[in-house]
Amino acid sequence: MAGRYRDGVPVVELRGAVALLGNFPALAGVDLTVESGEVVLLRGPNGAGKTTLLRLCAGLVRPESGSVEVLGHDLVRERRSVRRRVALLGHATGLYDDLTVNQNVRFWARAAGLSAVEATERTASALLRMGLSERLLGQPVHTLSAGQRRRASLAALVVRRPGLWLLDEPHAGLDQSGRDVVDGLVGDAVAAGATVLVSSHELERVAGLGPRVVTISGGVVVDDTGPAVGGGSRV
Amino acid sequence: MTHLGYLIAGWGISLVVLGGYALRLVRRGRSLSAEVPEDRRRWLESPGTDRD
Amino acid sequence: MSEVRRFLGDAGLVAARDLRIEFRSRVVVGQVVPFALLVLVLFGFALDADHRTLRMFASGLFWVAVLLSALLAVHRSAALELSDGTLDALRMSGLPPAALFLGKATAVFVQLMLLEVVLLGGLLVLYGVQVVDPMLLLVSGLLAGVAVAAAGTLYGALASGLGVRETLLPILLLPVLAPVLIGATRAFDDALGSVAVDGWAWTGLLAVAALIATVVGALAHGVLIED
Amino acid sequence: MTGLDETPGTTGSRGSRLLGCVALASLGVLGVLAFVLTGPDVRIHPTTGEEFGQFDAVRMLYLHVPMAILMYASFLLCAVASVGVLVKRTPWWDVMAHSTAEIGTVLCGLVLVTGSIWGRPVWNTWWEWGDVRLMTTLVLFLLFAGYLALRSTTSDPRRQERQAAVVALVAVLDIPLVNRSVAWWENRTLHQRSTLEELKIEDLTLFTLMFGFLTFGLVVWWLTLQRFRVGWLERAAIDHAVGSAIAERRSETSAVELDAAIGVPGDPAGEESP
Repeated sequence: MAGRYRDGVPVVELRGAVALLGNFPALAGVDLTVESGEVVLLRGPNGAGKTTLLRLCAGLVRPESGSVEVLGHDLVRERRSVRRRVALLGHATGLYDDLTVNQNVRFWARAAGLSAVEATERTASALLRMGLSERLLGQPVHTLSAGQRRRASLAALVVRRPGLWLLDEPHAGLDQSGRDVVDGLVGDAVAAGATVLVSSHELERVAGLGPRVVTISGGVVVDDTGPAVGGGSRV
Repeated sequence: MTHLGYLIAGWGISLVVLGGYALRLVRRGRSLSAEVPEDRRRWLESPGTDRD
Repeated sequence: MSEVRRFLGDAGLVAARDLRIEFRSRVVVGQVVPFALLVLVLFGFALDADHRTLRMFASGLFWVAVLLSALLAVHRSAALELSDGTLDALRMSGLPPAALFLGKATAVFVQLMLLEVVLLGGLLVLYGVQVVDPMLLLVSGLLAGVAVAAAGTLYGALASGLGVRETLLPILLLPVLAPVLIGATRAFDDALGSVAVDGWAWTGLLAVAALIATVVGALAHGVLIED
Repeated sequence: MTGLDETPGTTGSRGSRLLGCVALASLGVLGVLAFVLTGPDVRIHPTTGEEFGQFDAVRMLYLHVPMAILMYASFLLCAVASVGVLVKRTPWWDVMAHSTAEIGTVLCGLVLVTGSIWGRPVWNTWWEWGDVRLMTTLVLFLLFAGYLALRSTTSDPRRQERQAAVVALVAVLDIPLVNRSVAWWENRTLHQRSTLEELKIEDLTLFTLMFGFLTFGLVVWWLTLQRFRVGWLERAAIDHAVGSAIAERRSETSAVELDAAIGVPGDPAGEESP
């Protein structure tokens, strides 16, 4: 079962969070609260700070100031322990070009601490769920298309059954069937009690995933349609 | 005075290099001080304070 | 006890991955080992190749060739993590950094051993050396290999963690390996009978260097790959 | 000139200027001691009776030996500060580590130069591979040249505080290994006993050496103080720039909030790239 977080305590709580990209203040004071089981759509132009926000929640970026709490971990004090329970899909695939799809996903499963048997079993089911044909599994990743690579990297995250999903523009470069797979993945995650943050600079692509839309611009949250109780998206 | 040439070279190079380095430091200090008027005093802070 | 077994398992997992990548891509076997042999040949040209001088300098030339080749192997190992966001994925995976270090260092070590064996063949054939003390040769070759692999992986991690240009790797790594170069050369001088010196004492120094490099590398790895 | 302790616009302070003057004065006195008051090193050979020794070259030691000792002191300070960086994440230690490393490397270069110049007449070679101290100093110079190369790869020191600390600690850890390997290694070439023991130490030579150490101690202290302040100002300048960038980014956004609030779709004031 996915890490169903204790009710009441929000999965993500940012208060005045500031984070830098080099010397540039990508996040200039973000306030955001996400409850367990929610699907939050992050909207905003390029350079608004969406990617940095996701990386901040994943514990990969050092908060300059403000408070950052994810899954009960205070990321200002210690950033490594939360990572194991979080899945971050970035623009890069996180796959080794020279290894096959199977070898890659299986490595990430074992790296997440699964036993050999568990890893094999979950790798197979994850790759099936991502709609990758049998023929591709034995091929080295560098022979795959961008869309196939995206599905393989998603599979490498599915095997970890994380409590929090952070998807950075997951639909970019995917065909319609690819997009259906991603939407299905979000559905599975919510069904398993996980929390999902999805970012995209085109709202219509993610609109169907969930009611709550948070708009980010200039490194701060400029609009938030509020938790599920709020109305439809306000575009 | 034997080896005078070597002595002048040795002492000369050392003093010139140290002098040049000191000059560079003072000049860099001066240009940086201009950029940061109000924080300047904090360089004498005791080592323990945690400013992070 | 299971904690240690788990840790070694993680290290083995990373080592197996790096070696599998090498097996499939053949970068070290196909490019670095030929480079090492080429260095031996270039030394031959440079020292106008009469057997007596080559035999006298054989161990020094051998280890300079190993060090230069190690730079390429370490750079390749570090570049793996810069390729496509895999460093972030490794940080997210929860693998203990020390296990990550031991795994990558082991993979580099295995490649260096292969390199040393091939280069030794080059010495025997091209330079016509005779091995007087094979055990000393083996032990010092192994220990020096551990020291080079460990120190190399440490600085490789630093380069990939900061994403700095790889031209920084030689200036950081080679001065630290000066004692290893001296020790290994001296040990091989004794093993090849070219200089009357106590090779086993030098092997002791190599062991100390290998131990320090491995311990410091493992402890520092977490710091090095975090930016 | 306000009565303030710091003159605005420079890293100078009353304390540092006093220190600077004292250092310069003692340098002058050292010069007189080293070149005028002390005599050359001339010894009579017990059997052949002819003169031998370093003659006036010995005057170089009043410069070379103090700088060598202070070089090691600087690198040791750098190691301590690097441990401080790894243990406590305060910027003070990082600025101290960087400052002492830079000054240590300058001193190291000068020790190599003066050592080589001094070696030319005494050992009639510019470089004596057999001398343990010279060789150790050379490798030490290369180690910290690497450290400074790493430091110069980025303008923002905060991004690589801990990595640089690891490099400094590995360099310092490597010194005993280098020293031992060079010492064992050079027993194949001629062995050079430490020049200090050879020297016939009468009181004035010893006094000049000690005074030299004191003088260069003051010089290095002044340099470290200035370099620390420059390092601190660099960080303060970056913090200042980041602070104003954050403020500017926030003010720029409030204009956007109005647009978002009244439902104006599309991108705010143009695309910013990070």
